[in-house]
Amino acid sequence: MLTVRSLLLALLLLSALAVARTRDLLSAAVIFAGYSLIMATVWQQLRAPDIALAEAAIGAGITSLLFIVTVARTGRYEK
Amino acid sequence: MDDLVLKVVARVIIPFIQVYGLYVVLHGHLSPGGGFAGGVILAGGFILYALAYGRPALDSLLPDRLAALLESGGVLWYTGLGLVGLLTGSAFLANARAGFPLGVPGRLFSGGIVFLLNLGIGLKVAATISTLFRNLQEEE
Amino acid sequence: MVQNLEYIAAMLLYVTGLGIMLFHSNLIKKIIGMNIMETAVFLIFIAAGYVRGGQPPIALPGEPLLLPVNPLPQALILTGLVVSVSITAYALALLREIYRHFGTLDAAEIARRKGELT
Amino acid sequence: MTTHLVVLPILVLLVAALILPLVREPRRASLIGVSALAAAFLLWLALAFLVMRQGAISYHLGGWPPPVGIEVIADKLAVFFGLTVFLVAIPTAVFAGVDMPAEAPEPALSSFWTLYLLLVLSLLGLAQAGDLFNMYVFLEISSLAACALVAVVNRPANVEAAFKYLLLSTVGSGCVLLAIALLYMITGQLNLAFLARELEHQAPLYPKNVIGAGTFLLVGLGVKAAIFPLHTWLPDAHASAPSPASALLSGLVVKVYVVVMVRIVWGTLGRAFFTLLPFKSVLLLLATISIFLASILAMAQTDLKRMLAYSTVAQMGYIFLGLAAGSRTAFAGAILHIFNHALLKGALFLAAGAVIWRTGRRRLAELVGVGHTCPLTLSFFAIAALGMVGIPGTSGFVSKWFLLVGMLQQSSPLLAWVVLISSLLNAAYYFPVIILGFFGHGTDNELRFHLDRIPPELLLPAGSLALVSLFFGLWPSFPLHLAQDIAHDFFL
Repeated sequence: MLTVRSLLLALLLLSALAVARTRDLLSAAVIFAGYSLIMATVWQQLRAPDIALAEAAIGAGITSLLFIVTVARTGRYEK
Repeated sequence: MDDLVLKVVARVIIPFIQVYGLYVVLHGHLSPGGGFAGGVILAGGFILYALAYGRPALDSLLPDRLAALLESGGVLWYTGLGLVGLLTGSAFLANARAGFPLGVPGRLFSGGIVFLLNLGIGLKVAATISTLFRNLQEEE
Repeated sequence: MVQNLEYIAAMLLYVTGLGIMLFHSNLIKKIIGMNIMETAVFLIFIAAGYVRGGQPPIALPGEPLLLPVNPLPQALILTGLVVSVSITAYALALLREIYRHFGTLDAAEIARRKGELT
Repeated sequence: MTTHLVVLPILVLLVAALILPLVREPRRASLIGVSALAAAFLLWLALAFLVMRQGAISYHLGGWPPPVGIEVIADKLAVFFGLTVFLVAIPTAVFAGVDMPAEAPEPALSSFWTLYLLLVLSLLGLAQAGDLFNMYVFLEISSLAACALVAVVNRPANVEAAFKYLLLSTVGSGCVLLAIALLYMITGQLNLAFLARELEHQAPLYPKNVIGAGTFLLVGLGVKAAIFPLHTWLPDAHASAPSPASALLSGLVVKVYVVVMVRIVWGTLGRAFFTLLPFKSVLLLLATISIFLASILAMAQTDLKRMLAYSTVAQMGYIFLGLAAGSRTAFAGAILHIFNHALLKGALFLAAGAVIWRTGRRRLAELVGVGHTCPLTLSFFAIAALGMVGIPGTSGFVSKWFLLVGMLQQSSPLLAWVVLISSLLNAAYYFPVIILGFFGHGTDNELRFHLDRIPPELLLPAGSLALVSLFFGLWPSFPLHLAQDIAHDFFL
């Protein structure tokens, strides 16, 4: 139990750092989708299924989609 | 955006997405989820439709005017249900006290007002998220 | 200790998000940073309502809830999630207009071009 | 039935705001907007009457009592701020009905009215919220609606300012939410009354949580209320927004966060909080810097609305100064200043908007001699500006007088000097506009004196705000007594 949770939290941190590192905005958006998915699992671990469902639908689904649509219209690389 | 694989897969998947979204909306008072999460899933189906079949297809399915109507109507429905409680002499958003039947716990038609509220929210959220996507994707 | 794990992770995430917001001049990155920061706050809140070995706060007929986790923070955070997606969507819509007007999403570059405008 | 009055004004505005997106015709939209505001105002007056007669009313949403249910309260603070909101929002709405079509393209108009009503209802909701949950929801509605109002006009400066505002105010909301989380962690309550009761026992046990909550609360609300190091978004946003939106943002929106701060910090966190961390001293310091820095920057501005925006930062400084000075008189003065500054700044922005509508100019250098083209408008501007400076007989004088007396009672002459010197600074940037406007010779040769060719829908709102503030300067007893009652309830 403890290992699962610490692993998930470590993954969360890693993906946040990966978002900070990458200069490719499209991959930043995709990593952020992964981040949201891990977050949804963490919510599930914390016995918050409502939020887990919403996070999976919103964070991993809609928000990432909106990011990708915007990146597609404005240019892919950070200067 | 003229990909046969995408179109076929979308045609198979979209009904499942919509049914799941409706399930989450309608079972909001029984299981995890509710109007908001379910509405987003419903909108996900619409967005996939737009991605596979193009914007005009979505526009004919869900015209701007209808989306605006659903957006306002969903919340007006919510407020109206709340006002029922107020008019029956209880408080705003009162449930059983305002005379809504609570039904048998665990059944689909139970929980009184909550079921109806979720329905309004689900429709509103589905319309709003689709509109958001459309506005962002809009060609100039 | 078990609960502290979440708090520590949330704090680190908060700092990471803030760092992305402050040190990246690309506006899309700033919005992603903002989102990370918000989820960190949510994590703290939910962890505060968590009970060790608790059950989800959903009552099923015939099964009494022995030890539910606190549902109040979950309701608040669900609202927060809704708010954060609307803010993100609105910010992205603004970004589109910014790109249309300035032709770039780089904060420093925008500041320079705004200086030229006036 | 009468207790439903607590939620009815908000509901009326909500329903109107939801119907408005379906209305295509701009004239009808403005008519619906103004009449919804008027109806809500009448309901609010009835509520105010009720509260004045029988004291605070608590309303439980859905009939669920707190701590589980959502509590909406109508006490004197809520009623006082609500009256301020309506007194500014209704004239501004009338003004917007004519001014907005000139500033924004057609499709933006219906969303303008929806946002306007949402903003007003979120202000009422914030003033009435009885628990942190509700407060957070309305906090987010207000900041989103305010940002959207700035960007309703799609010009480069507007979009950029709105983005900056949105980013900063989201960080602010995040900080407030973090503060709520820290308080919730030790008390397990979100309802303000229950939280206050619980905190008395818990605060000594968990001082770090309380200190953290206070810091994040100060930062979060400080961003939104534009206190010194966190004010950078305000001049851009308030100067670029369309004039009616500027009046609303500068007059009301920044102040609602002061009301929230009074309710949370003074009303809930209480004495334990002030002993645990130097909240008041920090607030005093930041407020003093705010006042001086913003006044000096206001003098350096070349744009009329930008100057007014900087003046707002300075005036917010007075309010925080009065709250933190540690004297009940100064506290009442600060509360009164919320009311007075809302009316005055509303009048100033509307008058400025009318001048811009008529002449199309907003740079101070081009506005020399504008008193020849718009004498009435500039007179209203002058009345409100005199109130800002605090000339005796104007409403600004009353609140500054109470601030001053409070500081002297507290035997802190240094703070009294802050108020006095900064008033001179105010004069230094307001007077040149008026004097050059009336007596300067403009670039064009329109020296012939004639009355303003401005439609009454633009002239009357600015005039009524200026004259109402003048009235409350000469007969201040009503708002003053209300402010003193609030100080009696909340001062610590």
